[in-house]
Amino acid sequence: DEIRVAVASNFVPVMKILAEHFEANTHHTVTLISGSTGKHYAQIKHGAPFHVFFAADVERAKRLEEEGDAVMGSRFTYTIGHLVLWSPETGYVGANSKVLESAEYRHLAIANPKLAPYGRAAKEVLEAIGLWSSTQASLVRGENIGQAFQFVKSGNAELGFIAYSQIKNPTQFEQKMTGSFWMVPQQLYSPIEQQAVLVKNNSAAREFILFVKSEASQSIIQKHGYSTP
Amino acid sequence: MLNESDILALIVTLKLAGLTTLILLLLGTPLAWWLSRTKWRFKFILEGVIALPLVLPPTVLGFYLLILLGPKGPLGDLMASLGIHSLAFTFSGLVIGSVFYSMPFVIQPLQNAFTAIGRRPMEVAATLGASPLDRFFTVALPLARPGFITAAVLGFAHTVGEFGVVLMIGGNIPGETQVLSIAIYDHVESLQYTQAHWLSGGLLLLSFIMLMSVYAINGQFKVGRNDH
Amino acid sequence: MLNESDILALIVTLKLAGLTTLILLLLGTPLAWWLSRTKWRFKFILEGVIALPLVLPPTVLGFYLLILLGPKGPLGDLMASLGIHSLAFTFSGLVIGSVFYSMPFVIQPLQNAFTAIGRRPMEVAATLGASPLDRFFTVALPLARPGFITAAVLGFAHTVGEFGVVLMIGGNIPGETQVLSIAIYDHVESLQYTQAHWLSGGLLLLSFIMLMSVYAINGQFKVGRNDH
Amino acid sequence: MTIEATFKITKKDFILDVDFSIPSKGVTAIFGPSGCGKTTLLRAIAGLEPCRGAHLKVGDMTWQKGHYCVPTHKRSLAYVFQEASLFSHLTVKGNLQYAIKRVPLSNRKVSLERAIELLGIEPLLERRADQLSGGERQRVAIARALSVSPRILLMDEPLSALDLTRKREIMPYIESLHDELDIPVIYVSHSPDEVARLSDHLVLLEKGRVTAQGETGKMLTRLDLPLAHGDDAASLIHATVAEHDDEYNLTYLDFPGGRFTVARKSLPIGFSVRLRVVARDVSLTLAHQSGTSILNIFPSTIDDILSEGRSEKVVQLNVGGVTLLSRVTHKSASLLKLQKGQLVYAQIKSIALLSDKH
Amino acid sequence: MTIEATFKITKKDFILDVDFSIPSKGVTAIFGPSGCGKTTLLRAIAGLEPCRGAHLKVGDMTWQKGHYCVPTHKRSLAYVFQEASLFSHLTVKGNLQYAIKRVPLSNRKVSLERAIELLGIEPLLERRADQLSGGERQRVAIARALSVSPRILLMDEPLSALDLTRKREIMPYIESLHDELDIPVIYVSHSPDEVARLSDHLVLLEKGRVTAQGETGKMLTRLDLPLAHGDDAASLIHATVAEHDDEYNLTYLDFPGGRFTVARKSLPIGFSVRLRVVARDVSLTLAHQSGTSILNIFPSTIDDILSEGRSEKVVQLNVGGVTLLSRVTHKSASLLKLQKGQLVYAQIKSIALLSDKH
Ligand SMILES: Nc1ncnc2c1ncn2[C@@H]1O[C@H](COP(=O)(O)OP(=O)(O)OP(=O)(O)O)[C@@H](O)[C@H]1O
Ligand SMILES: Nc1ncnc2c1ncn2[C@@H]1O[C@H](COP(=O)(O)OP(=O)(O)OP(=O)(O)O)[C@@H](O)[C@H]1O
Ligand SMILES: [Mg+2]
Ligand SMILES: [Mg+2]
Repeated sequence: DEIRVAVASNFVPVMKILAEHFEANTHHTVTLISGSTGKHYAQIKHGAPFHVFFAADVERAKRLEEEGDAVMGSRFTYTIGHLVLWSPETGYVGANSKVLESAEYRHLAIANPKLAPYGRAAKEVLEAIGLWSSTQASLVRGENIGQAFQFVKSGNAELGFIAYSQIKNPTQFEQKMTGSFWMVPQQLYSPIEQQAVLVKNNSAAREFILFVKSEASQSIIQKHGYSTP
Repeated sequence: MLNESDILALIVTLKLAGLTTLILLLLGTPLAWWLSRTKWRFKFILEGVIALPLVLPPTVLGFYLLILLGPKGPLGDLMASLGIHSLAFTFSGLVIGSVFYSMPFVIQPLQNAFTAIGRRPMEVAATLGASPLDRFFTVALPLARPGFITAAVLGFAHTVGEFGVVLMIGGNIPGETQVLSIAIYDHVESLQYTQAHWLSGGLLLLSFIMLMSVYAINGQFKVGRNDH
Repeated sequence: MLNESDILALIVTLKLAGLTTLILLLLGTPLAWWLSRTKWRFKFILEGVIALPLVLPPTVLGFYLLILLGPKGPLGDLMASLGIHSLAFTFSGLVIGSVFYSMPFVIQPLQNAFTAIGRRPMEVAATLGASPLDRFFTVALPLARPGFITAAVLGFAHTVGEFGVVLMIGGNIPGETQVLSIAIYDHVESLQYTQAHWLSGGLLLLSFIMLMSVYAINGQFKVGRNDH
Repeated sequence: MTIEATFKITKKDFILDVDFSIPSKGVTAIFGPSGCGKTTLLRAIAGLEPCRGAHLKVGDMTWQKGHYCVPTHKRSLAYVFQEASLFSHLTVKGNLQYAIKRVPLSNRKVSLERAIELLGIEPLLERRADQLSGGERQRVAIARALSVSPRILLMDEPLSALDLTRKREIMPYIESLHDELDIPVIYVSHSPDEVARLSDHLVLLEKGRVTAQGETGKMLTRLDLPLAHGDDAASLIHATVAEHDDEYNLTYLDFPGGRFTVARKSLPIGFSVRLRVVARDVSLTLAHQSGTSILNIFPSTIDDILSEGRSEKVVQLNVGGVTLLSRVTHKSASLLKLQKGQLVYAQIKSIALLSDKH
Repeated sequence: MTIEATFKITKKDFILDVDFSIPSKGVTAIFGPSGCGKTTLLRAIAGLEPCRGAHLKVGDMTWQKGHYCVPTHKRSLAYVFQEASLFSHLTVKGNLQYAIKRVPLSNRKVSLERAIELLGIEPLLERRADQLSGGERQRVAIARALSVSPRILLMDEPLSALDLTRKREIMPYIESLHDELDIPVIYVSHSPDEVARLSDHLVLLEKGRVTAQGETGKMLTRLDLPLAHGDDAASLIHATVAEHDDEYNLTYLDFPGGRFTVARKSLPIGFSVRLRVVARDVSLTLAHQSGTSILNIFPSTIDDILSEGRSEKVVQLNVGGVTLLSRVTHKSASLLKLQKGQLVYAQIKSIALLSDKH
C-alpha cells in the first residue's frame, strides 16, 4: 500500500532515511509530502489524502486530534529538537551567549517565533538571557528553521539560532559543515517537541508509526541531532 | 542528477502549464474580445475583478481556494451533490487554481491587442462576406498575434513558476500534484542545495530554449502596419 | 481589527509596490521601446532572458538572490568593495528583488503597445520638428497608454501579492521588510484565520478600489484610431 | 427595380437625413462637397452605421426595416473604402483570396485574372500592404471588392489616388460592370468629370441632405443646380455609332441633333455611346463657318440664357431636342445679340466619348 | 539658390535612382504614374528613408552628404503625408498646436487663424481625428503643415481627397506661399491640371528615374514628353493685366502674341498672370472669323505637327514667340491642309487663369 506521510520540512531528511528502511522491510511504499506544518494542518482539515502527519510542534497535532480530524489517541512525540547558536565562521561563537552581547554582528537569524517551534525557543532563550529587546534591531526572521539556516549559511546573517540537526550530520549535506556553535542549554527554553498523529486509521499507516517508534528508528533519529522521548 | 520524482514533477509541471495556458487562452480570448469591444459603462469593475487575484499572496489565495473547493467548502458541497469528488489535492484542482491565478496575465495583453486593432479591419472583413466568427478567426486573431504571444508566454511561465497556490490546493503529492517549482523548493528547504541547483538550472535552460524559440518564430512574421 | 504591525506591513507594502512599479516603468520603458524598434537579429535572446525570472518559483529565486547578494556572493563582493553594505534584509534589497521578479509583466505589455504604434506617428512628429526625446514623450507615450496601464497594474499588483522573493531576502523585519503578504501568510500558518480573513479582505478591497479607479479613469480617455 | 433608402443618423453636430430611391442598375454617383455625408451614407447602406428606424431595400432584398436588419456580412455587397483598408497581415494575394474564398463557386462572376491584369497589380501579388504605394493599395482594394462578385458595389472615391491614365483604364471597366454583371454601383465622388463619365444617375448631397437627384444627363444641364454652373459644367449626349471613316480614322456618331465626328473607336455600328460636352468647349456662331478645324457644328435654338457670375452667361441650347450647354462672355452674347429662341450654330471643339450601352 | 538631390534607394524590386537640381523657390511638381517613386522621393528629402551616400542641399543648408545627415526634426520642413497622419490622441486643435509649439516665436510666419479659416476647419477644432471625414482630415493635415512655418514644404497629393471648389480655394493659397513666405514647395501630384495650375517647375518621374525636368510651361508643350499628348495637354502663357472692361466685366491680358479677353478678375493693371490653354480647346481656322462667340483669336504659325494616335494630330503653334498646342483630327488637318510654317488662326474657347506674379 501507499502511505502518504506529511512531514514538517525540517524533519524531511531524517524521514527519508526512515522511509527507505521501512520500504526495504515491508511491501508498502511511503510518499513523503514535505511542507510547513500550518499548511499541512489546513490541508488535512480540508480533506487532504494524508495518512500520517508529522508536525513540527505539539500544538497543531493536538488540535487535529481534538477537532476530530485525526485518530483519537494516536498522537505521540517522535522527536525533540535542540537549539544551537551557529556561525559558519570558526571561533566566532564561543561556548556561551557572550557573542550575542557584542555589537559586532549586524544580523541574527531566527525562525519566526509565531510559526516555528525553533523560533519560539530562540525567543525564549533571548528573553531568558535578557537580550530580547536589545537584539530586536538585528533580528531577521525566516519563515521556518530552514530559512533561518539559509540566512546564516549564505553569510547574510553572521549568526543565528538554528536546529542542531541541521549541522549535526554532515553526510546529509554536500559540503562539510564548518563553523562554531553554542549548544543552548535545555533549561533556557521549553522543549521543542515534535508530535505525530494518525490521520487515516489504516493498517499500513499504523505499521509505519510502529516502525518510527521502534528502537532502530529512534537511534537513526538520534544520530541526526535529535533526542527522542 | 535528476531522480525519478523530479522527472515526474517536470512532467506534471509541463502538463499543468500547458493545460492552464490552453484553458486561459480559450476562456480569455472571448472575454478579452468582449472587454475590448463593449461600451458597457461598468466594464471597469470587471477589469478590476480580473486583476484582483494578483494582489493576494499565492499561498493565501490557495488557502481560500482550498476552503472553497474542499469537501466542506461551498463549491465542494455543490460538487459533492453533483457527484463530483472534491477537487482539492487533485490535478484538476491545480488546473483550476492556476487558471484563476494566471488569468490577468492572459486577459490583459489580449485585451490590449484587440483594442489596438480598431474597427476598420473587422468592417472590411464584414463587407467581404465574413461572418462575425469567421472574421474573428481570420482577422482579429492574426492581427492580435503579438498579444497572444505575450499572453501565452506570461501565462505559461507564470504557471511554471507558480508555487503557492499549487502547494496549497495541490498538497504536493508526487506524480499527481507535485510540480517542479515545489520540488526545487523542497530541495532548498531540506538543504539539498546541489539538487536544487541542478533542477533550477535545468528548468531555466528548458524554459529559456522554449521562450527563445517562441520569440524567434514570432520575430519572423511581422504584422505590418498600414502606415508606411 | 488590524494591529499595529499589520498597518506597518501595509505601509511597507504600498511603498514597495509603488517604488517597484516606478522603477520598472522607468527602466522598462526605454528597454521596451528599444525592443520594439530594434532590428537586431538576436533580440529574441534578450526577450527570452527577460521572461526567464518568471519560471523560477519565487522562493527559489529569492534563494539565489540571497546567495548572489550575500557577502560571499559575486554581487556582494562587488558591493562590499564599493563600500555598500549587504542588501539582504533591507528595504532596498526587497526593491531589487521585486524589480527583478516583476520585470516581464512590465516590459512585455509596454513592448507590445510600442510596437502597435507603428512608425508613422513618429515620422509625422519628426517632420513637425519634434526631437526624438520630445516625440517619444508627446507621441509614443500617449499612444501607448493602454500598455502603460496594463504594465503598471500587473507590476503593482504582482508586487503586492509577491511573497516568496520578499520572504527570502527580506528577513521579515517589521517596519522594514515585513510586507502585508507575509503578514497574511503568517496568520494563515499560525492558524489565526480570522485575522487572515480580515487582512485579506482589506487588501482585496483596497486593491479593488485602486484597480477600478485606474480602469475607470483609463476608460475616459479613448485613444482613437484613425480608421474610421 | 430600385434601391430605396431612408436614413437618419446623428453624429454630434452632423445629421444625415436622407430618403431617396434610385434605380438598382447602372452607376449612381453620390456627389457633394467634403464633409457632406457621402461616406456616412455609404456606410449606412453597407450596414456599418448603427441606425434605428432606417429603411433600405435593394431590388427585391430588404436589408433594413424597423427593427429588422440584415448584418453586413449577409448583405451581398462589396465596398471600396475611402482610406486604405487592406489587411496588413496578408499579402496582396492573400487579400484577394480572402474575398474570393467567401464567394460560393456558383456566384463567382468576376474573373480575378482580368481584374488583376486590368488594375496592373500582377507584380504586387506577393507584397504586404505596407510595401505598396498609395495608388497601388487603392487598386488592390478595388480588385478585392470586385472579386466578391457582389449584388451591389459601393465605392468611396476609389480613383482619387490614381493618375489619369490609370483612371481612364479603370473607369470603362467599372462602367462595364453593370453590363456584364448587371450589378448596380454606388459611386462617391467629388469630381464632376468622374461623375459625368461614369454615372447614369446622380444624387446631390449637401450638409447631410439630398438636394436633388435624377438622371445624370438631365441633372448636369439643369440650370437650377450648381453642376451646370461650375467650370466643369457639361452636357451628356446619347448617340449611336453610325459609320467608321477608314481614311481619317474617324467614327461618326448619330444623335437626334445631327452627326458627331470623333477619333476612331473600335465599336460596332449601332452601338450606343455617351458623349460628354463641356460647356466651355461649346462656342456659338451666327453662321455656319468653314475653314475651321472644328468638325462638329450643329444648328441649334437657344432655350434659355442665364448669367453666370458678372461676366459670363450659360446658354442652354436645343439641338434637335437634345440639351447642350454653352458658356460665353457677356461681351460675346451682346456682340452676337443672343436671345431666347434664336438660331445659332454650336461649335464643339472637343468631346469625351464615354462608352455606354443605353 | 537651388535644391540639389542625389538619392539611390532600393526597395525589393523597386529602385529610386535620382539626381536632380531644382530651383529653391516656387512650386516644383513631381509628376508621375502610381508607383513611380514620388512618395519615396519625398520621404528621402524629409530624411525618412535611410539612404547611404545620398546628397541633399536645400538652398544654403546641406542636409545630407556622405555620412553626414541632418535628422528629420532638424530639417526645417513641413510634410503633408499622402495618407491620414493626424495624431489620434489629440484633437484637431491639439494637432495644430503640436506643430506651432515647436516653432520659435520669431519664426512664426504663417497665421494659424488664416490657415484655419481658409481650410474651413474652424468648426472641427474640438474633434478627434476619427470624427472627421476624409477630406476634413486632409485639410487639417495641410493646416498643420503650414503652421510649422517651414523653410520648405513637401506635399504628397494633398488635394486628392478634396472637391473642386475646395481645391480651387486652397490652390491659390499654396501658390501664394512662396510669395508671402518665400518658401519652396515640392508638390507630388498625378493630376496634370494641378501641375499646370500650381507648379513653376516640373520633375517627371518614371519607374524611379527622372525622365525630364524643367520649367513647367516649357515642359507642358514639349512634344517629346508625354504631357503634351494626353487629353489634358495644355500650354502655359505668361501675360500681364492690361485693362479692365467695365461694360462687359472683362479683363484684357497682354502677352507677346496679342491680347486675351477673360472674365473680369480683380487684379491691378500690370499684374503678371499665368494662363492655361488646353490643347483640345484650341481650334484652327484659315481665316479670321467673325460672328462667333469666341473672343480670343490669334494669328499664329505652325511650328510642328505630330500625330497623336491614329486619328488626331498635335499642332505646335507659335503665337508671337509663345508656344501654344492645339489638337485636331487628321481629317481637319487635311481639310485645312495644315503644314509646318503655315499661318493659321488659333481660336481659344476657354482659358484658365492662374493668378501668379512672375
Ligand atoms: N517596403 C517596400 N518594399 C518593396 N517595395 C516597396 C516598398 N515600399 C514601396 N515600394 C515600391 O516602391 C515603388 C514606389 O513607391 P512610392 O510609394 O514612392 O510610389 P508613388 O509614386 O508615391 O505612388 P502613388 O502615386 O501610388 O502613391 C512602388 O512600386 C512600390 O511598390
Ligand atoms: N464620429 C464622428 N463624430 C462627429 N462628427 C462626425 C463623426 N464622423 C463624421 N462626422 C462628421 O460627419 C460629416 C460627414 O462625414 P462623412 O465622412 O460622411 O463626409 P464625406 O462626405 O465622406 O466627406 P469627404 O469627402 O471629406 O470624405 C462630417 O462633417 C464629419 O465631420
Ligand atoms: Mg468620405
Ligand atoms: Mg505615393
